[in-house]
Amino acid sequence: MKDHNYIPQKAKVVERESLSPDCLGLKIRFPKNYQFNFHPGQFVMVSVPGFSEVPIGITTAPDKNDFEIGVRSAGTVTKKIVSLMVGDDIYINGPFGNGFPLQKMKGKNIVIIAAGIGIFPLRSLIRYLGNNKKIFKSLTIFVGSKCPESLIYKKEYKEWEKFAKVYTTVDSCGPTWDGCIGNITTLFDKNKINKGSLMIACGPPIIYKSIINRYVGKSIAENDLYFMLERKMKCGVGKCQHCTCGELYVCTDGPVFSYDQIKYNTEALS
Amino acid sequence: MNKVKIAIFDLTDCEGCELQFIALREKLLKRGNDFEITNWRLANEINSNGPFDVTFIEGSPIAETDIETLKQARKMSKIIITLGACADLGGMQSALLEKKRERDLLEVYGPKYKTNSLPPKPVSYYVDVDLHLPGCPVNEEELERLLSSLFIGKKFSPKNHSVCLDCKVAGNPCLFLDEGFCLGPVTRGGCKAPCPANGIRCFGCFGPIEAANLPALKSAGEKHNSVENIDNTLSLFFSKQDVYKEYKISQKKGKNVS
Amino acid sequence: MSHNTLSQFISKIEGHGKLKYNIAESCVSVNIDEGERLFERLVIGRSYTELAFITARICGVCPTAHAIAATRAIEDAFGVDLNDKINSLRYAIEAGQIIQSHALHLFFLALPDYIKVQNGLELHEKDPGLFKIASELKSAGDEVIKVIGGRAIHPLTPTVGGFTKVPTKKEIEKLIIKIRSAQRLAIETLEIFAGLKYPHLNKKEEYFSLTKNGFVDILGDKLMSTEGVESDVKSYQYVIKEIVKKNCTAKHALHDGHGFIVGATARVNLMSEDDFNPKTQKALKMLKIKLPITNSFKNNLAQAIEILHFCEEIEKQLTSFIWSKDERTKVGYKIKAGVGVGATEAPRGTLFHMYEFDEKGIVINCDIITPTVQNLTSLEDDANEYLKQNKSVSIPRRQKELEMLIRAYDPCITCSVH
Amino acid sequence: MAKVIFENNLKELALSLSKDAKVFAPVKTHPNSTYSQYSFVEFSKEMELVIDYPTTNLPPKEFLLPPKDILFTYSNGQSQSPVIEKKVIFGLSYEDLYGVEKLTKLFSSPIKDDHFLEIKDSTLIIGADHFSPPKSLNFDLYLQKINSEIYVGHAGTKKGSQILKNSLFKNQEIKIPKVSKKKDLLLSNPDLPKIIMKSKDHPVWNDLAKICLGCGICSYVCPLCYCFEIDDEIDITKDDICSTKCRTWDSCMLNSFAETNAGNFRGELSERIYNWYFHKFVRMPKEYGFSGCVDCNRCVIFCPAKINYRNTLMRLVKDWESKNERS
Ligand SMILES: Cc1cc2nc3c(=O)[nH]c(=O)nc-3n(C[C@H](O)[C@H](O)[C@H](O)COP(=O)(O)OP(=O)(O)OC[C@H]3O[C@@H](n4cnc5c(N)ncnc54)[C@H](O)[C@@H]3O)c2cc1C
Ligand code: SF4
Ligand code: SF4
Ligand code: SF4
Repeated sequence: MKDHNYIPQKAKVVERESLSPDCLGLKIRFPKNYQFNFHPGQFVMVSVPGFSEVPIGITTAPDKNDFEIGVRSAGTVTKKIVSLMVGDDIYINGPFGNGFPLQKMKGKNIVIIAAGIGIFPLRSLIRYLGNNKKIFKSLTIFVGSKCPESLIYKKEYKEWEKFAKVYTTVDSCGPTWDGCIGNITTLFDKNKINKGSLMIACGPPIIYKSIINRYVGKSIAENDLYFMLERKMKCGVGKCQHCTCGELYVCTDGPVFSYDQIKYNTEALS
Repeated sequence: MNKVKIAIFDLTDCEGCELQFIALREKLLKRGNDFEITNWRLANEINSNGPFDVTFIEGSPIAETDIETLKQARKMSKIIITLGACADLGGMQSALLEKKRERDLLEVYGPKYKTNSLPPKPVSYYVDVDLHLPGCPVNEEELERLLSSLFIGKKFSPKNHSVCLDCKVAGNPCLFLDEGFCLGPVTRGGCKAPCPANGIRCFGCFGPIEAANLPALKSAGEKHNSVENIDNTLSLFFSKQDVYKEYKISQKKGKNVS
Repeated sequence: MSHNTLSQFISKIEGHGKLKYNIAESCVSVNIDEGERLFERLVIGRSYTELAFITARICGVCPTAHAIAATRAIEDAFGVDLNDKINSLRYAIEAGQIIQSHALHLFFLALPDYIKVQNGLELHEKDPGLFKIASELKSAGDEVIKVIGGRAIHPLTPTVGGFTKVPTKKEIEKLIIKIRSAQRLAIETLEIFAGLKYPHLNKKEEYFSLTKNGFVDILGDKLMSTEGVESDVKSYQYVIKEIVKKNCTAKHALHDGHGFIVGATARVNLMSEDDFNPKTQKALKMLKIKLPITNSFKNNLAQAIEILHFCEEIEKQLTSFIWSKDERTKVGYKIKAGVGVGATEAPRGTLFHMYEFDEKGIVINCDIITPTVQNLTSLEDDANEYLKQNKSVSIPRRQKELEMLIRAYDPCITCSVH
Repeated sequence: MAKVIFENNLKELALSLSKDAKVFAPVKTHPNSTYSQYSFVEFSKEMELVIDYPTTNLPPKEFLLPPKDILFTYSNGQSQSPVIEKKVIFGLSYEDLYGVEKLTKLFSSPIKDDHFLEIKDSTLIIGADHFSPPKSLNFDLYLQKINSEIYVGHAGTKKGSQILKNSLFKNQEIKIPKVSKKKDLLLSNPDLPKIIMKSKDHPVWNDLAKICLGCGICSYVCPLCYCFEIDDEIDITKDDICSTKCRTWDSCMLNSFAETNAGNFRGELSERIYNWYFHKFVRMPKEYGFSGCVDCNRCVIFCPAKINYRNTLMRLVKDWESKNERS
């Protein structure tokens, strides 16, 4: 039983899969009668007893009893999470955050930009759109990564290509890579996008700057451009203050923000 | 499960920090199945030459044998943890100016004396350090936190707040206000503020907090203290720290300007 | 780098020393391998207010002794008179220091040799009862320092003119109860150490201790020896001379060109039977312990005697602290230029601090002589004497017993190189 | 008819309440200190109550949002929330009462913090000051000081009226004066949020960053600073993982506060100082409709650099006004 909002729900790791040298995918299942509903783009607070909690995006669409997460080993807690085995307990609190603007996607050309582990939460959206192909007009996915080995979910590109155009690029590579080389902006140069598209990006803040320079005021409207922000978080419910950007809380107002929401917010896009 | 093999080496220092292990004795005995101390000169009759899973280094490397021990310990250990201010910061002894060491030795030992030692440095000057446990001496509870983290494989990090949090929570009167100076505001906390609790100002033994603002400390302290006294106190534990060196440089520049 | 770099030093003593035993010539020496921290230089140019804090860190085993010696030296220089209340509390914390250090040494460093265990952990496994005595006695010593000094290692409260903070009456009363129950453990400890079989060694030595009005006193003002030397603490430099030895970072102290002994044995030997506290007297009689002690191995026995004696003493001093009429626990003073000498009986013997101050209380000169420096000469002499007197003992046994002898001295090499 | 209690009976009142709960009351704990003489401590009979405290070391949030608070414990695969003990905070000043009121609101919406509210619900709030009782009735009981001897009791809740039945309160005909706190023109300036919002580039932040030590004291002593850290503590003596989820005080003045993989979002002290003001005077007003300051003056008293937020605000307001006049 959950008796106050900081007590997480116990769940189990039912599958685990290495996604890249330092990333792991986990499938998580709650006990039978536990209700867990979420929107694509929301995140959960994940904890293991003895270790603290960390915010982690959900990577699947809300269509099954289980859900998946992808975790990069970055520090204390994430290192522990990636060491979990099938059958281990894992503790989940949430879901938290606003999620993607699904309503606005109706009939639109959608562009998804994922750099590095930014693909984790966006995969939830891709899968959702894959399940609901009728609602949007077209889907373009730009994926960038350091090297071919750290291109996460590449196995699924085939599946995605059934309903989307997928373009990938890597910063550097060995001889076996025959795709595009260069950072993610290289893809912007090579592939024209439709004017009036809805664009959603997740990755390190630096790419947001190039996206703004490139598209705002040209092909994308300010309120059609969405960024996911990443901040330190301790509570997930708008109390601890770690995730604030000016007036906004990444945990409750975000993590998905439209550009016009944050363009004057000096802390959001710093 | 294999027992974690722990080694504890003391270089040149007062050996106070390692006594904190003895202070934890009953608690540690409960975990007898999880670890064994295979090298501890102070407490073991027979000591292994390694390899070790976790090695604590106490003291600052000064004597030739200290540096030997240190390098050999690094080779034989998976994790090196500095135990206390001497290992972590170079200790108070490192406050003496290196270029005056020869003269200092002459003053104490006379002209015929030859030394085999080098000026005191933090351990990290010679070898890579994986974790730091600050303090002079290390705080018992923090050592306990470190060990319990170690046993479950959680990364330990020292506290990030200033001593003032510990101090306020303990309900101590603030000595910065009452007596005009204290290093608490720029010193890493976790110690539980025993010094202010007992009426003496913080000497900074946990080392500087991240982004310690020493010039601001100086201007706040200057009203009731000579800059010389402030510098003296700061030098005790901070002398080998980058913030302190930067502060000294900015001081010099400031003087030249005025 | 040799493979045994990590186990080259004599184990279970404070600090780094190597035993050099030349079997062919049947002689030994102790090499000291401790880096010079140069505390005597570190304090130069610093304010007197920092001295107790800094010098305590010379030694983590007897920091209280250093803090008190430094404080007494400053008080000597400034001409500060303390009241009885302050003196009682000082006495109690210094005695607590002796108990804390002796208990650590006796049970965790020395005793394992006699009962053939490797370390404290094994002691716990093989003889939990004994371990419990050790643990409780140690924690009684810790508690005295914690309650009076603010924490168990590197105490905080001793300051020029008294204490920055004193415990409440309630806290003292609790401490008295704890120290009273420690007395029972101290008696058991004394029984254990009176019953040990010590290796053979018999050598006449000169023993020194601090005294006051002719009695051994850990906060005394006169130096006295078993050979009739008597001198004011202030002129310690005429009685005790430090020499520098080649390749040795610790100095050696001599009196009149020869070695001498300070510490538990010295204090006990300078006391007459009725100088001991009642329970100690009774125990000495009951256990038929003969004084003076002339076998340096039996320094451990002397330490055990002292634990009991000082447990009683602490109770006495704390009681008089509570009942004393004086109000102040810190007296005022004026900073003065001049020289001050402060001494105290540290666990291992007489500890001297000397400072010279300018008119602002800034240190311009400093000299510190630690107990181990005073014992080093005798330690080596004793070791060689042991070899002479124990020719029939097997070589490995001799090697082992030599280490035990060194341990019996409880040298603090850490202190000796400061 | 008013319920009246004499000043020399207040101590007895506090002690009578301590029968069923821990009573925390202001006491002169450090008479020799110039700045930090008073603290709220667990009250017992050998202590002297100081009902007119000028200020205390820590604000009453120390009991509602304790510096280290156990959210729940975990052992043998089970989570368990702690038993919350009953408390009384006795003798809160007018400002501190408002501090408690605002803090409670902060933890009540938009998302409820169940744990905080549980603590608040098991705490009895008893105010004492010479002003007329706050209109919001943010107390269980309020003791209005009429003169140096007499206090009149006002109940804010049922629990409060229960206490008024104590025989220490006498029924007495008495004229209760209307005393209201003077309006704080600086803090109630309606433009304040806007002014601060638009002042990120004002030189004041860099000026402050030159003298601020970044110690965080101003957060710890503020009745309305509530940012926190959460971590698990582990019990070393247990083989099985037995952990305690602890909430501890944090401060946005500390360098690591907004540090992430992607960099430190407030890596400059000037940015952190700006955020401190921004939270109190922009974010909080926007979120809750009130400012994050009740003018208790603690951050001014206890700042080692003697930084006074009022001077900062006044400078900003002045510069804003003169800029607007010009344009
Ligand atoms: C809304 C949201 C969704 C996220 N989704 C995912 C995800 O799907 N997969 C994934 O692998 N990671 C995700 N992260 C990042 C993840 O939360 C951090 O990597 C994690 O908190 C680091 O914690 P730690 O204990 O492992 O590292 P620590 O040992 O605490 O620190 C290691 C490093 O991580 C930084 N850090 C601490 N907290 C955060 C944080 N919240 N965000 C970023 N850096 C941080 C520290 O400053 C330090 O540099 C997400 C973060 C947010 C805010
Ligand atoms: S006494 Fe020192 S540590 Fe304590 S609050 Fe004041 S400045 Fe900080
Ligand atoms: S209390 Fe003062 S010095 Fe400390 S962080 Fe706050 S403003 Fe800066
Ligand atoms: S005066 Fe300072 S401490 Fe008090 S409420 Fe206002 S901001 Fe907080």
